[in-house]
Amino acid sequence: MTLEAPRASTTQFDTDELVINMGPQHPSTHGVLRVVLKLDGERVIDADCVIGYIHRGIEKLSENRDWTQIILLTDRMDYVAAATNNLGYCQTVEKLMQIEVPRRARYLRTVLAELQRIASHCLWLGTHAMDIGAMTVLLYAFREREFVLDLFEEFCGARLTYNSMRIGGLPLDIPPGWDKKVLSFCDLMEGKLNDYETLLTNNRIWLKRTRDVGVISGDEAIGLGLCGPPLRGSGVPRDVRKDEPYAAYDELEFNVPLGTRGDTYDRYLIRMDEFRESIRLVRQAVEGIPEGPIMGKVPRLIKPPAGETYHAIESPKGELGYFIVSDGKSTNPYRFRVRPPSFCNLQGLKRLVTGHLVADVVALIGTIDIVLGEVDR
Amino acid sequence: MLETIVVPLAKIVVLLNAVLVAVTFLVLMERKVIAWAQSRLGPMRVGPYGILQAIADPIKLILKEDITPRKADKYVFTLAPIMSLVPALVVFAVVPFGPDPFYYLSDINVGLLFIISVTSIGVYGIILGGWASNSKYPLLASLRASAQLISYEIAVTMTLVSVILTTGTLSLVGIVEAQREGGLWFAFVQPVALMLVFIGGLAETNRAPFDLPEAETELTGGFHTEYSGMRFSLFFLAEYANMIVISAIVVIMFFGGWLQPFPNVPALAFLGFVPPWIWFIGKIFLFLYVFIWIRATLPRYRYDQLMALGWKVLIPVAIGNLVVTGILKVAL
Amino acid sequence: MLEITPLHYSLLSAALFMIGVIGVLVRRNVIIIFMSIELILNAVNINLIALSDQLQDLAGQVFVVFVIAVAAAEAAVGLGIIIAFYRNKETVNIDEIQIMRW
Amino acid sequence: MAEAIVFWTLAVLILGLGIAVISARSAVHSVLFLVVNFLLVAVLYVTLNAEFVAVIQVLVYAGGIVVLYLFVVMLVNLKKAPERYADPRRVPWTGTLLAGAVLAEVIAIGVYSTVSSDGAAATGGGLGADTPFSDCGSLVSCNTEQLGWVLYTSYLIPFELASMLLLVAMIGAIVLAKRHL
Amino acid sequence: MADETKSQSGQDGADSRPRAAGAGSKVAEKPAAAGKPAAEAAARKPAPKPRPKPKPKAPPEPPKAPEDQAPPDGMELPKMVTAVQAGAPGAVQQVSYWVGDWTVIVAVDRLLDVMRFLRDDDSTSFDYCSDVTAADWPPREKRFDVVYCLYSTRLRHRLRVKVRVGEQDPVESVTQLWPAADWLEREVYDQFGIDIVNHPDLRRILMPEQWQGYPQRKDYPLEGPGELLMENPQDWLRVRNLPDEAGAGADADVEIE
Repeated sequence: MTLEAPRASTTQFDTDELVINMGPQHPSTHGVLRVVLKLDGERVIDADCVIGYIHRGIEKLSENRDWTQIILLTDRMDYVAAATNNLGYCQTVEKLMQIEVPRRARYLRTVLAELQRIASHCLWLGTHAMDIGAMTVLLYAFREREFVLDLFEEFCGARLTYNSMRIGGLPLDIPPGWDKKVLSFCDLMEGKLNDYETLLTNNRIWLKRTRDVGVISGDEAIGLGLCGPPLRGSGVPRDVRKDEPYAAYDELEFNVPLGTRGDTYDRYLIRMDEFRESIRLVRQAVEGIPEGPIMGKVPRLIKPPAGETYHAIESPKGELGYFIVSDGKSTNPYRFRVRPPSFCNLQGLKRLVTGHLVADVVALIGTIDIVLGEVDR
Repeated sequence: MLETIVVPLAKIVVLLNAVLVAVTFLVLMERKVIAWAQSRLGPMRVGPYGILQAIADPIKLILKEDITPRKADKYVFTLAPIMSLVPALVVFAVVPFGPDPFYYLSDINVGLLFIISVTSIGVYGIILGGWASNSKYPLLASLRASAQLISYEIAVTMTLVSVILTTGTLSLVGIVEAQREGGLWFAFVQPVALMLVFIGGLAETNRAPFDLPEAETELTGGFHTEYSGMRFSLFFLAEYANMIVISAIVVIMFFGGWLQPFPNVPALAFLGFVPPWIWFIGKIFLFLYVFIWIRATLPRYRYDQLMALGWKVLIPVAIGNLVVTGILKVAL
Repeated sequence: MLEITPLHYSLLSAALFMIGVIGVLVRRNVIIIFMSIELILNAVNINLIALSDQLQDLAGQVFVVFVIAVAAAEAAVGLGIIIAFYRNKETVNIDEIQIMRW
Repeated sequence: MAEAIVFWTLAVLILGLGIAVISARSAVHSVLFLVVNFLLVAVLYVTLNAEFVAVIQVLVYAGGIVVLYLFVVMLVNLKKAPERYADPRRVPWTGTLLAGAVLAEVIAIGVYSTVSSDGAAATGGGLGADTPFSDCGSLVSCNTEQLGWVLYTSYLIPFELASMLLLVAMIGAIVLAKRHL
Repeated sequence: MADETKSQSGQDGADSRPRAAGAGSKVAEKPAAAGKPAAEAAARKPAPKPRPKPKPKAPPEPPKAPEDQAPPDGMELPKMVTAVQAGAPGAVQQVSYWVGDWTVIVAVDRLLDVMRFLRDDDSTSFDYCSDVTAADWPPREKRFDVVYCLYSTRLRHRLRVKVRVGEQDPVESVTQLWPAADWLEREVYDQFGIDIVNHPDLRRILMPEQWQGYPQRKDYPLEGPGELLMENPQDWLRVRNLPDEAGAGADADVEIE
């Protein structure tokens, strides 16, 4: 498969340009994404993403909720990684209010965030492989994701939208024995990862479908604002956990896997490595959970002083940023803005698919790992 | 009268019913095998271990509303599933299930060519189905499918020629007899040809990893996106009947049809207590199992890669195999 | 009427041939004209096969094989031309295909 | 008797479908009629003991060439009636009359030749006595072998030329149809 | 239609709290509106008829945009800030520091200069545009803050750039510097109606193409009949704020749903 640059203009006589709508009802657009593809034969010459089908106005809505209630709304953005959304929001508010979070809570938050990354990557792996036709991996990955959901359920009672953090700490301490279960899950997951890799990593068809598909250079990826695995796949060492450490990440050891070629296969490998790094992080964090309180000193009425801040964390999808403005008077934010990683990554889709074939479009939608709830908010 | 009309008719009725029932259970088998591969149970609700699912599925399909899109070409839309199913069933006219004339409908001296040519007609069902739906995705899928079928047909035919070269007959019964006389299944004589025919067969039946014509994640449903109810089930039947056909061809050409393993080895003669048709059907189902197993394991090729595989790998290898077979035939 | 002689086959062939000729002359869609030519070739083939059977001479069948080969070549090149032409002029109407260059 | 029934049925169907091919409104329908026509012609070949040619007819014509036609029809899928423009100089019915004249001539020749001679004698240059299939008896039983033998002996050079022709046609078609070589 | 709108204005007047009027409003609003008696509520409605309706939330006094806090005395300006002050003289109007974030406030007409400098200069090297967003402060004459969050993947530092613009002021697009800004600016246009000029493809992004009004503005009506909101929310505003329905100032109940 040679990657030829999109032709500047098709010859004026060309007549078989075909415009097809992929989505919003399409099995592999991962929700209600609609991609208007302009095709020359099977080759994509232009793509336009139409989003907003599940725009719920979460930003506007949040401006009318009090600070604690918003945690619940953040669950609904990236609904496959609700805990990291909670984490990003709570940390932003803590930054605004300059609240010190106890160390135990920070460790637990790290455990939750990394478990969430495993769950989110499981979902990504399953759907991505399914898009490329490997249906068994989907069920395997969902099976393991189920274990993570069980852990979350035991921790906070919910399986999808956890509402699992509070400003200043955590609402609940972990149930007894939970840490053991987490550790045994880590052991299990490591074995299962080898299963996935057996099915995919050296599979010739998988290689053919992903190698050199959607190649993007590091500079271009930075310019396009890609974040998370798509950015690291192009070899840019950018991970918020390392660059601007939060929670307990500065006390834990982990590597940031980087790609070299910036193609779909690299992004796949990176996420597979991130599974392992997450497991490593979870192990370290669980083993290192200190004793102590789980809530910091938080005023009864949460009312940050007037001011604004932008705070980012590394969600499974990439840099999840919150820009929050408080007017210092009311008990709700004056402006609540989310910088959704899926949104910014989806922006790169047009660049990625141009010049590729229709079948690659689904592979590329899969590789950027979007959740439409987060794109549309 | 009895010999010329009643017996063949009775055979046709039995054969058609057997094929159709086999297809429904093949669907169940596929669901079960894939479920086990994916650590699931598969259908469990209808009957013990979901066995009656094989009956429930067709009933559901037949009872469903049969929708014709308003802008579809109505006649062609109805004709397409029939054109797709009929060739798949016609092929069974020459498939020998056993050594005696009792086990087959007819043994014509161009049997293999007959199978090849009749299956090549099946492509019309797919093209016309996609075209008559008057919808973009099915049209794209049907163009893909027909190009795929025609390309792989060349490779398969070319490979089968090398088998014909070994046997010197086009009659299917003759081919099996040749294997009995040679004492070896052709799988051992023509291993390359076996691989080529099997891969080509996967592609010709639109099975994974070549299931592009119905790649639901890319083209939503393939050429039968607009079909529902009875007409859809005809396409469905055709696909699975084609699987059986390809398995039957592979078994006849390379695995000795109804012969037991190593038919001339006296030590294995005790295997003769198994009737020939059981051997034949057993081998067919073994291959169907491999079909399903592959589907559960492999991702899907991309269209251009599939064509490249067909034209740049399979066809050259098939020609090379043919040349080598020819040279060996002359030399030995 | 009940005795089928080669003449019957010749007549069938002639009639099919005429249908093909009419198609070529009457229709304006190039593709259908091509199909009419295929009909003509088939008419010839019927004649050849019938006579081959009658004379017990395989030359007729050999000829049919060649005719089919030629038909395949003709279809490939002819349809290639049609595609190339359609791409440039967006028509397959033979009456609009009248200039030698564009 | 049986032969007559088969022949007349086939003849009527073949001619009817031939007419349908040239008169169908939609080009796709034309192609469909053409396929069925070819299949019936193949059946006619079988009745004439030309099994191999019959199978080749199905394989190459119906399974290959006509699919190509169908492809092209779909590629240039014209929702608008393709025949909207007629060259004013066109006089189709004269052509039809001419074709009728040709048919009449063929009939005349046919009738004349049957009346004047009692069928051409079977003086075929077909199988020499040295073919390995002399035990086959008639053409019926091992038609394919004999045809192969003849093709690869007496007609070897034309056969190879035909393969060259196909190669040239294939390259020509690719050059014509591919936009960006 | 008019009756319906009036009766709904009742409840709405009670708390002119902003509420997301997204695509779902059509369904969500109606049952809520049926509740309260129209007259009572209408009586409490203030009558700010001009378009920039006074801020929504705290009726007694408009929420002044909080000051951008100056860095505490003695705090040294980081190099990136001094560099931009030197590199684009006069463009930086104000430097602000709050909870660890540095912000420069830039004149809107110099925005592109500053941004280009920030991207290209070695001491700043902001090659990554994290976010582009805005905030609406209605009573202010330059009611919008357009905020650019920049990050440098080489030097690993962050800076926010802020411009203040009025409703009609055009803002130069930064897509030529960071292609990443494309969708982000489209969202700013979509949600705030800020005029971004020289943007390659300025269209609605989250809202439907034919949507009227800009949902993230503070004066965007939060409740009302969906059809009217869809067609013209400003009409709805006018209907709701008819002078004869004006009463005493609304109370500042911040009702949480």
